[in-house]
Amino acid sequence: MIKFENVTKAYPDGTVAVDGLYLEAPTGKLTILVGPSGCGKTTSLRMINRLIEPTSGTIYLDDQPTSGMDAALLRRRIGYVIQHAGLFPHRTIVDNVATMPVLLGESRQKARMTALELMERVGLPANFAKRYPWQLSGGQQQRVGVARALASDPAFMLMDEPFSAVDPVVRAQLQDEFLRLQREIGKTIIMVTHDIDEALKLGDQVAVMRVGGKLAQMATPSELLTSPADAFVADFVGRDRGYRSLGFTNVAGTVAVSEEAVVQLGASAAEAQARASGAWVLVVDGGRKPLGWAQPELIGGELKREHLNLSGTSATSTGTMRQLLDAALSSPSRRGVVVNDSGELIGTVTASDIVKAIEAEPHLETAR
Amino acid sequence: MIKFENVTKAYPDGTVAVDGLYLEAPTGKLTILVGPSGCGKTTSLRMINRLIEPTSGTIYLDDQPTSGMDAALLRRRIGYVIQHAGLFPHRTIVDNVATMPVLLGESRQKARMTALELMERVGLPANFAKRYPWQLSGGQQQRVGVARALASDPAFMLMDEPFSAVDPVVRAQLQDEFLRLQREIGKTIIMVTHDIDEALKLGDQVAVMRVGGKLAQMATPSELLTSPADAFVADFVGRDRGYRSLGFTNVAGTVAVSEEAVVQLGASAAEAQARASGAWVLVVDGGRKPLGWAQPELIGGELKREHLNLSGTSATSTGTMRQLLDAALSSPSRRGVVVNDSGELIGTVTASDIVKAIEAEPHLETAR
Amino acid sequence: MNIEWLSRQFDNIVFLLGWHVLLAVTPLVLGLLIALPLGWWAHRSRRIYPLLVGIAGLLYTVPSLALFVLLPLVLGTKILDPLNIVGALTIYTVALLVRVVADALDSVPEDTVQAAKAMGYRAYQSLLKVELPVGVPVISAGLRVAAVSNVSLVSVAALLGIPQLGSLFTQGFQLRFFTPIIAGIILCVVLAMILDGLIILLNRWLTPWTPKVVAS
Amino acid sequence: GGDPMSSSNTQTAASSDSIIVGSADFPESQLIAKIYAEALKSKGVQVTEKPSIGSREVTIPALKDGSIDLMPEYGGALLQYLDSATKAVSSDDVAKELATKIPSGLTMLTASEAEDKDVLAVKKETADQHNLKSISDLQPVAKELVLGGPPEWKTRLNGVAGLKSVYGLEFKEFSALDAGGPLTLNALLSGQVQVADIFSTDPALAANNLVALEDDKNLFLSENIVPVINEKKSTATVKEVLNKVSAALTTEDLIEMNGRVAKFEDIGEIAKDWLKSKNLA
Amino acid sequence: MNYLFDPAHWTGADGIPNLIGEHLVYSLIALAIAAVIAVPLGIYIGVTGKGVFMIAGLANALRALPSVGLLILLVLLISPAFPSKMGYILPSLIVLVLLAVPPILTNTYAGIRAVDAAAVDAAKGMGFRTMKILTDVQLPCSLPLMLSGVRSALLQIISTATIAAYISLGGLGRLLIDGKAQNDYSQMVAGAVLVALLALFFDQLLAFITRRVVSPGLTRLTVKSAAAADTVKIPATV
Ligand SMILES: Nc1ncnc2c1ncn2[C@@H]1O[C@H](COP(=O)(O)OP(=O)(O)OP(=O)(O)O)[C@@H](O)[C@H]1O
Ligand SMILES: Nc1ncnc2c1ncn2[C@@H]1O[C@H](COP(=O)(O)OP(=O)(O)OP(=O)(O)O)[C@@H](O)[C@H]1O
Ligand SMILES: [Mg+2]
Ligand SMILES: [Mg+2]
Repeated sequence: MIKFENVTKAYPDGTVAVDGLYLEAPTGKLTILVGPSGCGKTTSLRMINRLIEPTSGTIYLDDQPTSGMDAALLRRRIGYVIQHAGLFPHRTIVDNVATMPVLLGESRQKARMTALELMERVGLPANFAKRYPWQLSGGQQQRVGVARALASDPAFMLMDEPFSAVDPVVRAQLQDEFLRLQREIGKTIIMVTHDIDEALKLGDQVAVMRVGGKLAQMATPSELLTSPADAFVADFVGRDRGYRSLGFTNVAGTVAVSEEAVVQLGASAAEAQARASGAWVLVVDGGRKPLGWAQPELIGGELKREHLNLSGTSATSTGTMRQLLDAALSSPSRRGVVVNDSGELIGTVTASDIVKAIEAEPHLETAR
Repeated sequence: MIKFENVTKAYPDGTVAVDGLYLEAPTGKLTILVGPSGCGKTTSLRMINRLIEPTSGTIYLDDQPTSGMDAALLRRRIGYVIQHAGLFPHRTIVDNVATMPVLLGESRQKARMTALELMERVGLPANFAKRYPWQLSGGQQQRVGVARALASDPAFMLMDEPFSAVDPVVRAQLQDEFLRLQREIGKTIIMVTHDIDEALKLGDQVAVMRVGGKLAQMATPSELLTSPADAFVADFVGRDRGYRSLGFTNVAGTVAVSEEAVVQLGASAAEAQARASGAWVLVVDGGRKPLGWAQPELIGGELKREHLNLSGTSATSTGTMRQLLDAALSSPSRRGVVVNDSGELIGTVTASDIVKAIEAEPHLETAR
Repeated sequence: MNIEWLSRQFDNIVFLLGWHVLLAVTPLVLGLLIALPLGWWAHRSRRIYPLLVGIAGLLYTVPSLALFVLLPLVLGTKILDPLNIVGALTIYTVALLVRVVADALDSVPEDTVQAAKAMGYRAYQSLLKVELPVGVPVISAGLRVAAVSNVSLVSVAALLGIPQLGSLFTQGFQLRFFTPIIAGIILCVVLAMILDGLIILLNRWLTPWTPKVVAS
Repeated sequence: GGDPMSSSNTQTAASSDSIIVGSADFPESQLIAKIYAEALKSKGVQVTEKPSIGSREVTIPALKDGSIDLMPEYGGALLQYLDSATKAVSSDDVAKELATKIPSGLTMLTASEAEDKDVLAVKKETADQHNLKSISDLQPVAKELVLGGPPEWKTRLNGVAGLKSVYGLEFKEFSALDAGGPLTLNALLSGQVQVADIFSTDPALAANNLVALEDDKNLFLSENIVPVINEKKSTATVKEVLNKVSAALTTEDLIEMNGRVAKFEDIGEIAKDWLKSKNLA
Repeated sequence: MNYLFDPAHWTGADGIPNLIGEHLVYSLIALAIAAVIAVPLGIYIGVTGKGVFMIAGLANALRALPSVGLLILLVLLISPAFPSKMGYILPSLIVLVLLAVPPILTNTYAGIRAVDAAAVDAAKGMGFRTMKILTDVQLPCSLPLMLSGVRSALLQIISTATIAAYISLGGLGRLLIDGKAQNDYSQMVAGAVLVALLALFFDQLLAFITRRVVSPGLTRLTVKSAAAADTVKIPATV
């Protein structure tokens, strides 16, 4: 557990970066600090491992005040990942990852073994081991940064915008991998970002800070969406919060899935017409995996790939309401495709049914 | 109009960056080139003003092949905005903006006057005029870049990831300003981005390119969402395409708005209870602007600010289905707040009603 | 060129070359050793930096001959002592490298330094294991300049009668004889290029991690 | 502190079984030093050579601090170095005065008759044109002529000052060149200066058809060649060898040997040849 | 130091003002020649990227040339052909020019290279022609580095111009050479101090000029890039 108790940081030039912060990051959970640029996120994070010393107040690590500890020893207990990875340019990837174990006195050889395992864990091929940082893309460097912070198996991790240096696609990928990893390792993590999407996606709990270094709200992602503390938080969380909050509701049998008649590619127009309900028929492959929707009346001869409309997304029966609703809204037939975890068709649902299920569920109001 | 006719670019090292591209950017419209990194967007753009010469094929500017033109003169007809603004570090902001008019022979003084106007237009305060580029933030520099490209009032504009250097918040702001501006000035613009959100938000039409320099699809944003040409485009457009495509459907009277009883702050619990429909009552201010929802049963004494739930977004009656649905989904009462353009309450709608309206509308299928 | 004279003087030239190498390389090594802590100091303190760099700049403008003559006063050495040359060139080398070392340490990306600190490196560990190794390319670039100019400067000591390749210049001058002068110049340049090359190799060996780019 | 060029750094004596022979940074000094060295070697004395160590500002402190033990010197020049106000001119006066002025710890052996002194030289054409034979003859034309000499002449009695006070000569200009070296010769030959300080043993005098003007009022000191040695190294053998060399050496020998040096012959060979011819080795 | 305070030393052909004057004439002429050679060459290499390898090698080789040796060689080669002081002035100038070319050349080249590629691209995109890009963008932007090259070149020239005295020319080197010949130590110190002061003065002067002519938009960049570029000075060679 990491705890801030009335922590304030005023820089020598008078800027108050953090102002009377109380915050608790529970053990084994991922706590996210989010807020507009300059609100004191980085400052807060760096006070934990004492790269910055607080002006007043106390920070506790597992109930021990950090102020009395030897700074270097304290830091060795805490993994730290920074924005641009901050790799050592003069060391190979494997040696970068092995840094902490070696510093802690492990033999170089053993440390390298650990490092190689960790590299695999964060999705870096083993043949990267002997490369140098400049030979890696931004996203790959980020992974090395994460692996390096994990190498000493620290109980705590601090991450400062760890995925910001990469483009949106790679970023989403890194986030997914990281979530999977955290599920395995369950560290006590504080992560900084200024991207609310990232915060909502990753955080067990999210602390929203406002400029001036004050905490605006501390809540779980879904609480943040359904009960923003004030207009600043509501605004910061964004316009789509209704839709987004659906991302925290599981489908789990709340919506009845109807059977859907299907055809396969190569079917005749007549066959398709016969199976169609309304203007559209669902096309699946041999393994009952949905391929797309087709309009039988437009098929001349047999059903081919070019007849498919691909706009529909699909939802899994174990997924979220958000996916389900999108499947329905995006489907040209207005019937959303539901598949099981292996991607095989279960059936379809309509947006109306989904909305009914949503409306039936009480709004989650948190006591404040 | 800018037209690509079978344009191919192979770099000396053999990389084919653009492959047989046909593309037409209509006069007065904003055409967006989007695609994964390395798909040849920048190359295509730079072939238009001949910073790169095509290997084969012809590019037309208002039906005249560019190949026969004097390159420098051609470029002076086309505004060009590049990723990191590319400002002249040794010139003040106003002189940066005045560059083109001066180059075209205008007097320095007159050019500066124009420049000052343009700065205002892109939202730069006049006291920035005498500053140098390094004294501006990334987002401000971007604006200067846009102003500079506009200064000679060119009929054509090329923009290469003009908003990529700034954080998401400022970026959204720049995009909004830019949209407003383009509505005023109606230039023929080709803009490059690799952000599909930006493309969908800004483009009159969007050209999706795939790696290898081929055009995957050219369509309006809503077509792209509802009829992606193939799995690559569907994937690139993203998971939320059902919900997003609602952003292109106007509310415009399709959904019936019900009256909603309201209370004001300071009302008694009893009064609130009386007006409430279900567990929630809508609270407005003196000008009938919605403030939030409250649960009368939780009010002890009179209705105060702290009783408000702020999670609900609001939609305008002239807005999009996306806003409307989100208003309903995010509302704790499950009734979405609809306001007029001045923010005054019109009434509420339920998600069910909205979905019914959506389902009633035929899916937009484009002929291919 | 009088080849016959050259072959006759071969032993002598080798002897002079040996001294030249010694007089040029010793100050280089000493200078580097002294400049490292000074440069680190300048890097650490923004107040010291202009002071040290300013003093260094001033030292350059003192003509080397004057410095050669001045040094016995300070060092208490004999006037013919090669130590004077070593001392003077060490001063020049230090003056040149203080700034280079400071700039080299400055050139280490802030992220890297912060990462080291955050991982629990103590200040000296960070300096020795991270900052200095990463600063090697900049230091070696400065070292190259120092090496090359030292070779050229040593020859000035000929005017003081300290044997090295510069002796060939005075000798040739007295006799109006081109062979020793040209031989001396060529040997100086070749020696400088060899030292330069050695530093490049050393740099490569120490920095296998840098992208291979055109050196300039 | 103080002035390192007049420093009297006390110096631990070098090992007494070996003698370090130094020389100034011009060929003649190196040649004579070589002769000393070869002669000593042939008598079994251990010799280390440190040739070409520079001008007197360096060599005298070097002698004093023990960096070197033995140097060929020129009587007049050395005396002037030690006492810039000296009035001595003749060989005897110079020798006598030197003996009293020589720094403690150093001693002079017998001076040779061979001499290499400053002469004012002019080109043959100049001499013919103005009918010049002696320095006094310069009197009527000095104002049109440029004098070239070593930088120290600017202030020295036996330079510009003496030429004025003794001969009443005021030249158009004085150009600071080098001590009878290539600069001076070049300047004289190319016409930058018309009168120049050249050394009497310089073969260039003859080779370039220069006229050495007679020092009719004895301005320039006699410059007999004399070994200067560290007292501690001045053993009987050493003294005997060097005195024999000094006795055998003549001005003509010097001119002839300098001629060979100018043809880039090896100084060692020249020295050995001379010693052989005088039966000294 | 006494030497400096003797009024006798401040007048006449050998007076200190005269010596300073001569010193400056040699220095400035050499600098001008070096600039005329190095600036266009540096621009050419910087703009075209041609001969980058050559420049690195050449600059280093020039640095390695021992100026004393070179001066002697050139005097012996050149002076017989000139019946005047030219025979000495020319070799001195050549040596000084060779000394000054590398810093100006490498800095000009590096300055041009360091110009923000995006700015050049933008200029091209706006329809600037090649010459206009050079004069309006590349040159002004590379000015700080170029001037810092000129600055270190001038420093080197000033302190090395003392060697002209070795071959009988004037300048402050006379005090060093004459002081040595006349066994006058205070004269040598005076020479050394004057040379240092002169260099210091010009260093400040050029710093001042730099501040005046370089756009304030670039000055913030200068601090770092000037340090990063190869502007290291080389001590004088006499
Ligand atoms: N060393 C410093 N001296 C003075 N003020 C500082 C210093 N470092 C940061 N600040 C100021 O403190 C405030 C908080 O900075 P901090 O870096 O913690 O913000 P942040 O939330 O991490 O912002 P960002 O999202 O831009 O990274 C800012 O106003 C910043 O300008
Ligand atoms: N000068 C060049 N020489 C060789 N190949 C090049 C050159 N410039 C670009 N390329 C290659 O051409 C392809 C297209 O490059 P381009 O810059 O047009 O991509 P892009 O779509 O703009 O990518 P990004 O989104 O990363 O900016 C890439 O594979 C790139 O590596
Ligand atoms: Mg931060
Ligand atoms: Mg691009």
